[in-house]
Amino acid sequence: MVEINLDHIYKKYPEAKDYSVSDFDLQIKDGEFIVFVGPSGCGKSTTLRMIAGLEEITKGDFKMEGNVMNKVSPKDRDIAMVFQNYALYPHMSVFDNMAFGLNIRKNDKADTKKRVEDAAKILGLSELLDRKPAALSGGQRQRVALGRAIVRDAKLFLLDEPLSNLDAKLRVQMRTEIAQLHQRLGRNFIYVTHDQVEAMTMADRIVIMNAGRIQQVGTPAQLYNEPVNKFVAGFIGSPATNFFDVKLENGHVVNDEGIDIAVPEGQLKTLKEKGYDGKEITLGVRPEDVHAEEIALQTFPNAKVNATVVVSELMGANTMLYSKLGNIDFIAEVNSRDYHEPGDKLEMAFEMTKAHYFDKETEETII
Amino acid sequence: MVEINLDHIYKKYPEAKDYSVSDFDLQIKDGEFIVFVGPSGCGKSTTLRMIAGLEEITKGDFKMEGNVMNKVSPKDRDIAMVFQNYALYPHMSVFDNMAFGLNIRKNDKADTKKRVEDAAKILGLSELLDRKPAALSGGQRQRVALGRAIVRDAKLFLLDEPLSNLDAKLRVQMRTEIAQLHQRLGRNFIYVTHDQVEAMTMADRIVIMNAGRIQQVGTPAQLYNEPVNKFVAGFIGSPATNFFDVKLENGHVVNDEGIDIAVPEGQLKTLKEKGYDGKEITLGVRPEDVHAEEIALQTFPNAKVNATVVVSELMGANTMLYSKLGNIDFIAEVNSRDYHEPGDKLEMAFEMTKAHYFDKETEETII
Amino acid sequence: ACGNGSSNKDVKITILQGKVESNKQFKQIASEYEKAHPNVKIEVTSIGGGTQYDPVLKTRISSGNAPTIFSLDGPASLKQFKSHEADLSDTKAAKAAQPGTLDAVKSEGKTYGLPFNVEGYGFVYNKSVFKKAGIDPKSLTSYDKLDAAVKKLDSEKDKLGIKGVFALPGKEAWVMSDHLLNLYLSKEFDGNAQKLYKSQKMEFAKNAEMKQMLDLQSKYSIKPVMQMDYAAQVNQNFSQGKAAMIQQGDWIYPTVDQIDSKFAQKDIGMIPIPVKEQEGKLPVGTSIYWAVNKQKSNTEQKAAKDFLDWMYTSKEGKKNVVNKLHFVPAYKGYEGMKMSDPLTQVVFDYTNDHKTFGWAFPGYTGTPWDTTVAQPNLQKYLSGKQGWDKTVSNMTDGWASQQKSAQ
Amino acid sequence: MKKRSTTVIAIVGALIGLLWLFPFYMIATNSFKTPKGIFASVLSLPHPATGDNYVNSFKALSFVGSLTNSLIITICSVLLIIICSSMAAYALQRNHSKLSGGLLLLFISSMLIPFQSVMIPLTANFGGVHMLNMWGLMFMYLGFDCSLSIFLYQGTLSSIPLAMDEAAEMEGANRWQIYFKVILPMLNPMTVTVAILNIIAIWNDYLLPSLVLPQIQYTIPLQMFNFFGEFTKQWHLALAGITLSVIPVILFYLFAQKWIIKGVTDGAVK
Amino acid sequence: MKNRSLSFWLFLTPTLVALALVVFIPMLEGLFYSFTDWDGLSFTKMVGFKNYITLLQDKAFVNAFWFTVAFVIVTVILLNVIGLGLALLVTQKFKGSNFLRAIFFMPNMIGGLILGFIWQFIFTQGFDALGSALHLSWLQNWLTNETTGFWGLVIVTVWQMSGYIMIIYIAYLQNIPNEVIEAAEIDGASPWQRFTKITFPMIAPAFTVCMFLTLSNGFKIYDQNLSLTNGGPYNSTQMLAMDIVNTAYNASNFSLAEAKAMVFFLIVAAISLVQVLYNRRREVDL
Ligand SMILES: Nc1ncnc2c1ncn2[C@@H]1O[C@H](COP(=O)(O)OP(=O)(O)OP(=O)(O)O)[C@@H](O)[C@H]1O
Ligand SMILES: Nc1ncnc2c1ncn2[C@@H]1O[C@H](COP(=O)(O)OP(=O)(O)OP(=O)(O)O)[C@@H](O)[C@H]1O
Ligand SMILES: [Mg+2]
Ligand SMILES: [Mg+2]
Repeated sequence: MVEINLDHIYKKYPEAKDYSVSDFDLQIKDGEFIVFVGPSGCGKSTTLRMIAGLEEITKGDFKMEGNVMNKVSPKDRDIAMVFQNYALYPHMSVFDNMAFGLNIRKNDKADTKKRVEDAAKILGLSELLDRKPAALSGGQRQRVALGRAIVRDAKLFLLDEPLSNLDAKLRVQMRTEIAQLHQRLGRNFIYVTHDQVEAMTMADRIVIMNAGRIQQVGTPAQLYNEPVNKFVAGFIGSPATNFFDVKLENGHVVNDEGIDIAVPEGQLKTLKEKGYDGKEITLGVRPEDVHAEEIALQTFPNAKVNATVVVSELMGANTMLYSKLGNIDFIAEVNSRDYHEPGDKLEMAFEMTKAHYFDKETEETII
Repeated sequence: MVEINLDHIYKKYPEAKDYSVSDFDLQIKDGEFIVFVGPSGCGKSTTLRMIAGLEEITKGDFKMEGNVMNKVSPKDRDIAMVFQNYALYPHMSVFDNMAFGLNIRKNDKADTKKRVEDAAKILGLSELLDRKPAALSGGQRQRVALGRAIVRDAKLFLLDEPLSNLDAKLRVQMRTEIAQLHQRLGRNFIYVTHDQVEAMTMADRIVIMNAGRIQQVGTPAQLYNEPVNKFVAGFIGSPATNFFDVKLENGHVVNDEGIDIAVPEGQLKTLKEKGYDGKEITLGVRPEDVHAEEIALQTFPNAKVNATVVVSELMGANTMLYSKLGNIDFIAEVNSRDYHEPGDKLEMAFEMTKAHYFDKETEETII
Repeated sequence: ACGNGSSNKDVKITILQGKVESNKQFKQIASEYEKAHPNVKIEVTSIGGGTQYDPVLKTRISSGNAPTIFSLDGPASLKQFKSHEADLSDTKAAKAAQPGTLDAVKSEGKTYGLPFNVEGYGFVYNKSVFKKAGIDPKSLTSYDKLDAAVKKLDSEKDKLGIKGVFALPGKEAWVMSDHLLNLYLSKEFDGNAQKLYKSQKMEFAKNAEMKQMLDLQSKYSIKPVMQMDYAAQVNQNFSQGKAAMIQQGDWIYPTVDQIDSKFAQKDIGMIPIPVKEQEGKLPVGTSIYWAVNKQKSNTEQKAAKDFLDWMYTSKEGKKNVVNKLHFVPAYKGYEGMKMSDPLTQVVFDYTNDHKTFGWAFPGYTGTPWDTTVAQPNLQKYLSGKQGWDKTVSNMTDGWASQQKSAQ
Repeated sequence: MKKRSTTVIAIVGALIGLLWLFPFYMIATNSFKTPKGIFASVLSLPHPATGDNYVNSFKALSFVGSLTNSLIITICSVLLIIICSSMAAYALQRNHSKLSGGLLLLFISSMLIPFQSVMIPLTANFGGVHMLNMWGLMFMYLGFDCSLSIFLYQGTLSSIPLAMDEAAEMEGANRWQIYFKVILPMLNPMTVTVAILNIIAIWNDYLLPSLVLPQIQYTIPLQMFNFFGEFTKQWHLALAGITLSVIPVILFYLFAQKWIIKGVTDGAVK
Repeated sequence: MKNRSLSFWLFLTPTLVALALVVFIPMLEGLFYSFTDWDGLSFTKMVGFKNYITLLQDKAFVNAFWFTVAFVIVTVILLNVIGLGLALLVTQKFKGSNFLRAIFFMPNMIGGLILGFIWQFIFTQGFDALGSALHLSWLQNWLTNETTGFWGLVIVTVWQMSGYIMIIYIAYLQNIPNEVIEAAEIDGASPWQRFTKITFPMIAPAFTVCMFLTLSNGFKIYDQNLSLTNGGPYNSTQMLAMDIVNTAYNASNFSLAEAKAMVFFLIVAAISLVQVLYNRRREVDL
């Protein structure tokens, strides 16, 4: 149960030209479940590895319970970690891989056995305890890597995409197990994932990174509803937010591709106050806020556009309509009952109360 | 452009007790895009590796264009492959990794350069062409592995979870690129994924496997709408289908946990014809077919249950309600507008026309 | 004198020899000969250092790369290479050889080897030490006189600036097993190695005398004797004036010269080791011989013999033997020549005065007895591991059993 | 804390290093002494110091010629050994059969045969086909030294993932290409090690070349042994000669050492 | 690679041919000669097992055998411990580690014969001086008896060969994937635990090789034996190889020497190969 401070941390690899992590500043509270998200190569693993003590911190301090830990060796940090590339011990059986950390700590043999077997059951590895990693499937290896961490009771758990190679069903199951583990132990968890569902459902707070810098830190709902900039808005939610370059004119946002939509009162006021009247801005609308049902068209009569469906993807309850508005591509996520064929031309309505506006230069959120 | 036959293929690893793949029988048509799905460890990679010629086929024949290929060495099969574990050449730069296959084939240098650079652009690796794999992030490595395959023009492409370590946005992008590549080249693709969206959107046909055996082969819609057994129904769709053990009595399915729902006419007739009247059966209802909106409750008055919300997960447009019906857990995916707090007790309605019924013993689909 | 009869045809002869020290000189002599005889090419190869010569010769022979002229060291190797040894009886050199020098290489009336040279050994002493102590080395003609002198030298060690009277190289077993032992065996076999080699029995009657001499050297030697090797004895101790005398032969001259040439030229001499009934006589003998390969073509053999004749009997050749090779000649016709250094001069003088006796020990060098019986037993005695009687009986019994099994 | 432990390690290392260096101190200092100086006191510093030994030794060794011979023989033999034995090791390691296990044992057991017991038949056979020269010698080195190299390579190959072969094979590379372009480069650290071990063995070898080489192809050690007569060992020249001849090897070693690096397979597989 | 495939054999051909021509055929000839009265040049008759019977009764051979066995046991242990220790030392990150690596290896760059001479001086003069300065009598009179001769040989061998063993260990140590070490650090393993549980098992092939090398070289050692003690005093430090060589050269009994060599080969091969087979079982493929 520790408080963790990352004070303006920088990392530059000797081989790299640029900083891989810059000015990373984060306070983690006792027992918090933090999720790192961000595009591939943005510095998530690097940050995790610095916390673990596997990479040297180029600049800045990493503190646990107020003590600077930069020079403390990994083994003394009491951290459990799932490596992105597993890093299993090739010469040990699955059992020994998972038991290693406990054996090192001279944990009672019987207890170790029990813990490993319990974990193996959860992970569906009970049959495979005697195998060497080389004789496992990709997902099985990943589960061993995960098992190695969850049998331990460390101060801090670092999990680097621990479920990426598992099937959906198992992933949901594991998600629950990890959440329960977190609750039971009350330790700090830092979790890296590319799966938005995982991020949204597991995180107390999400840290969203881009190109080595933190973009926003907040609860899932905050990130979803109040993205601080276009990057966050575009990253959170899948499919991504649709962006339209528009001009604010006469209380409408308009462009040459066919958008001419009334801006709701409250938003308009803010935009005008901030001096965007008559200026170019970026409008962001999430696919799930684009509607095609009759009832929605009626509800939002001032926010209609004429679109052409290019591809239509049935995804169970919902259908993705990959559509075109003039020359702009955008996506609408509609109820599958509203099925539309590719080529269909139809009216769609934007739910403008949920829309966001971004400065075109700085890409910061205006509203 | 080839036709591929997998004739009752079996695989047993020397170290393993059981067959890892059993009786795998599949005909792939010219230019088809096949997706393999199935739980971790079910034999997807093994099958791929047998097709590639990297694992010996224990029993059965693998044919391309009618010729048995079992003994043909991998290099003569003209197959491009993305390995699940990447298998990058650690001593070569990213560029050389991607150019290797072309250089081996004595492809024109200039053309190779162009192809690699094009691929790198698509993959967002242009800046990293001089790096060695060790200095890349996990996702970047995976993109190199993918790049190595897509620069080539092979008869058959095997892609083993090529996007698992990429962020959602990039994944969507890559998906499109792969689909376009498939269209452009018209080659056969076999694609392994755990991502249901990928499977649903990319596949001409999906092969769903479990424990080394094919469960069902069909188009995405077939698998979704007409699963042949409980496994398929439970596997396709995320979250998974909810299953309820019930008894068919007086045209209703009932159980002790509070289910008492009328079976629609057509279904009832079939069930009775097949002799399930008064028998125990399994009812399967997808989360997206569980509704909580007023209008739905009105539409399906005979299919209502009283549930308690345990956890409620906001996921953008929809919300998952992890709920309890008596002692049975189930999930409902409802519109986010119908938000419910954990602890709320409410009525929900099952859209029975979309429900499935399974034999309790064989787990085969009845309807 | 020059080779004839083959002057119209080019011929190449190869020489393989085991005296590395003289490698350079032989090459010079060979090229001198080539100049005078343009149709003859000579290639000299020398084997030495850490490798034994015999196996190299054997491999050269068995790989079809046999030399025309090769060196031999005594009856044992004479026997081994029998099939390759041409009869040299009719060479000028053989005819000119000093009496006795061919004994070891004669069999069935034929001569198979020509001696390189003769060598002699005794006590090589430090003139100035003896002078300072007031002892005339020439007077040490009996064991008792030697014993008294040694005790005197020992008592004045510090004054004389020496660390010990002797420097006995216990590590170099051959100093005992070959040279020292020879003093007390030679008579038994008339100084004839061939005779020893063929003898079934070894009496070793004078062993008590040998013990006396060995004990004396050991007792008054720089210590520890078992650690001392040739370099320690000659280079480190004697040449640096730390020992009054050492049991060695004229061959150490180049070594001493290399360390301190002034000392070598001015300050060293050699006296015979006093042995009863042989007082005043120096053991002189030959340790190495030339042989000509009879499996080579006649022309090549002829050219080889011509070269050897030229080397030992021509005027230029003789000069080289004495001045370049620093050999004490084993041949007649060198009378009146001056040897190049004081030690060889001593040997030459004794030879000319016929105050010598022969070497019997080449009769057992090259037999297993030398390395597996004589040397270890003497070393055991020297280091106090074994009594003298046992040592002697081991040696004589060992000889008998070896000779028996060799039949 | 980490700082301190590395300092301790460095000091311990330096102390052991001194112990290791002491004999070299003796070689180096004595090579500058006169013959008398050497035996007066081997342990002291040269007094007076002289460079003559080097000049004389350089001449006596015919240094330029014998260095050239040594270089040709060593480099060619080592290249031959590296290529052939890494190939063989690759074949053996990637084939899991009784046969390859047996072959490996055959190679390994050949290392146990005392050289002296094959020496005469060997030279006789090679002499019979007129191969007692540099080229024959190189081939003999291949025969004698390939086993150790195979053994060394074989152990390292197991840490190069099979996935590397598979990936290259999928891209259409044949065995030779896989070996040469993918596997061999990843063996670099071991190749350097094998090269070092073989170079020093061949560079210093005396017995075999003395049996095989004709005089014009004499190597440095062969020339060097002219300094070692039965009685007169010319240590002053020998020590200078050793110093001269060891310099190329040390230079090579220092240069090659850089290639023995960590993590050649990092980033290859997940 | 399938062993039925052409490439398998192509890859093996050069070394197999060389091995056969250079080692095995001559050895078989040697084996044949051991049943004759060969003198290195020719033989006159077959003698059956006479040479083998002789060698069993040859005390020198038996002595040499036990002396060698003792030597091998001591050096195998010391060389592997020190060699691995040095390897671990110089693979640490500190200034000068590369330099040290070179120093530890340097003894190998000089042939065994010359080193023998250098070490003689150290034993006879250096040790003596040190012994009298420190009043340690055991430092004096080295190489004058069997015990000091034995340890003298051990010291020289260890001093020379541990650098050799070291660089083999280094080569393998460098091959351990970083990530595995990192994982162990995270699991809380101390440096010693990392060594015993991860590093050492993962360099098992190196251990196999080094055990084999030290074992076989210990049995075959000759140069150091020749130059340091030359088997003396009184042949007490004569080892197997030297006994064989002396039998052949000094005693000119080549056929007996060949017989000894064959027996020697069988004994050493049995020990070493058992060792290799045993160790190989512990190795894993990654
Ligand atoms: N070399 C091997 N030896 C023994 N068993 C193996 C070996 N490789 C894989 N298996 C087993 O074969 C089964 C199928 O493995 P495979 O790699 O094909 O699974 P997969 O479907 O690709 O799984 P994943 O999604 O986890 O990658 C697994 O149960 C695995 O444990
Ligand atoms: N050893 C290295 N040397 C140089 N650059 C590196 C090294 N490791 C990573 N990088 C670079 O640092 C950046 C951040 O890498 P990191 O592994 O932290 O990314 P990530 O966020 O984990 O990405 P992914 O989701 O793909 O795993 C990347 O651009 C990568 O190329
Ligand atoms: Mg990462
Ligand atoms: Mg797989």
